[in-house]
Amino acid sequence: MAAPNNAPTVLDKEQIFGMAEKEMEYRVELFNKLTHTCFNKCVEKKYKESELNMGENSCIDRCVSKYWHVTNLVGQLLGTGRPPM
Amino acid sequence: MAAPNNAPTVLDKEQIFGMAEKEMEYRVELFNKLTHTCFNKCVEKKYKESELNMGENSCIDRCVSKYWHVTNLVGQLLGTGRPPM
Amino acid sequence: MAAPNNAPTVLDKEQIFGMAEKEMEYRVELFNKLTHTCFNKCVEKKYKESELNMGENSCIDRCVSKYWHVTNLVGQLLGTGRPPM
Amino acid sequence: MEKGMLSADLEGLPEEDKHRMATLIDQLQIRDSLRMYNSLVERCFTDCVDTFQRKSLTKQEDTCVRRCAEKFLKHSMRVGMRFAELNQGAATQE
Amino acid sequence: MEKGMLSADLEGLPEEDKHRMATLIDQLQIRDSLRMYNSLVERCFTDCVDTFQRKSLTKQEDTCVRRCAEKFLKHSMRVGMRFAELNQGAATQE
Amino acid sequence: MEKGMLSADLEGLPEEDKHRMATLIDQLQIRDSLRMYNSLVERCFTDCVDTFQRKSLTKQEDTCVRRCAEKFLKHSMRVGMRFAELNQGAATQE
Repeated sequence: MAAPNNAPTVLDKEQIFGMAEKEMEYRVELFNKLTHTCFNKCVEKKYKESELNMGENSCIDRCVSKYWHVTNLVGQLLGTGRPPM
Repeated sequence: MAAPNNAPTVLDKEQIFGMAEKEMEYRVELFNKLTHTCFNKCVEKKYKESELNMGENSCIDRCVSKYWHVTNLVGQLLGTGRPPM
Repeated sequence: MAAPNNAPTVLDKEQIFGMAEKEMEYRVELFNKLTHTCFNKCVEKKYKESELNMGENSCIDRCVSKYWHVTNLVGQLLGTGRPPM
Repeated sequence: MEKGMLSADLEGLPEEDKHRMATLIDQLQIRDSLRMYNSLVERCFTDCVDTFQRKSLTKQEDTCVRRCAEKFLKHSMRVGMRFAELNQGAATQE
Repeated sequence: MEKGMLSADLEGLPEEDKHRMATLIDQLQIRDSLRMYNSLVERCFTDCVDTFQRKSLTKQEDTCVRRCAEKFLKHSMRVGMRFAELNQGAATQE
Repeated sequence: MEKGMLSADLEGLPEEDKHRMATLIDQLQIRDSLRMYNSLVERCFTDCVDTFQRKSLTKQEDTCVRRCAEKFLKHSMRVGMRFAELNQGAATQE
């Protein structure tokens, strides 16, 4: 067991690591949701070929951009004042 | 490394904290699933306005109540004997 | 705080436990996704009875088998070289 | 977050552990609010954005997202209130 | 939960670590069963409840939820058996 | 994974903590890639497999799964690039 006077420091460090972990989890989840959502919106699901065609590519670019705008817009509405992406 | 005679105590404490964490995660997940499910069942997705109307509000109240009943019913069927909500 | 010469050992152990945890989480998630996907593909949702009928049972067996094939196929394509299931 | 069923076991714990428990609760709430944020964005994007001719939101999409987010938050608060009442009721019944 | 690919690395660990590993497995199983419970409720609610004229379940909804839960559990057990067989087969092939 | 908003707080940490942070990042990346793998399998299975007359994949299903996985990976890389550009832009704007 750590000496009592060390305990707060250890806990604060735990808090920093815990926060960093949540922050990274958040970004990973954001990226995953974005990826799946834009795949659903832009990519043809018959899988007639394994390449993305030009229409799909430009749809993906715009989809990512719009998702970014929505993320910022919702962030403003929630008034978090933190960079959400 | 902790002295061997301390180890069980530390582990037991880990178990208590671990259990508490799972318990809270469970409640958060229950609340989230309930929220999303009742939104899907009750709220009009055209978003013609930002207010919930009277029909939506009473649907939400009943939806939460029914979700609660289903949670208890499934808990009984699983025979967990624990308060599931 | 642990003495400096102990630190690497403790961290390596953390890594082993962390890896084991991820590995188990992965298998649980695989099993859960498989279960939900095959339920969606094979089971009639009107719930006219609580038994699985013969058609549903054989559909489930084949669904699990095919899911296993897809898991291995995608594993090969990703070139992970690890047993994915 | 309301009293969990484990809270009884924690009453007797020393200060240090109570502090740790509070930290745990804080961190779960942070994680939860970040997840809520992510799923709100996903929902409103999915429901409101369907044209990909340009890189920024159309006026219509912007309005739709604002209403969607507002409506979802109001919904979520109402669910929270009803949920708390049911938990309250269940706790006093025991 | 079956033998993970890391189990070999754990053979040599002292008692204390084996105990810790057992605790980890227990906790993942608890988390897993709570998640299963949550998703079973969500599924049967979504499939069976569609009227919101009153606060309690109709007789029909009640029956539907019971069958849904029972059917899902049977399904889940069958999948578990097939899954174990495939893992077994893969393990002996290596 | 790009610089998180907490990175400033970590600059002053001793070596041991930096090592721990690196371990944390590694483990989240492992978890993330395993989840991505799981969701890729689920998606391609759901989109491509719809007949259950036999236990192995038909030629058509096999081809469909290969294309689906390849397409999703290309998509995912493209999204990653665009995502990084937007983060870059946001970081320099501040």
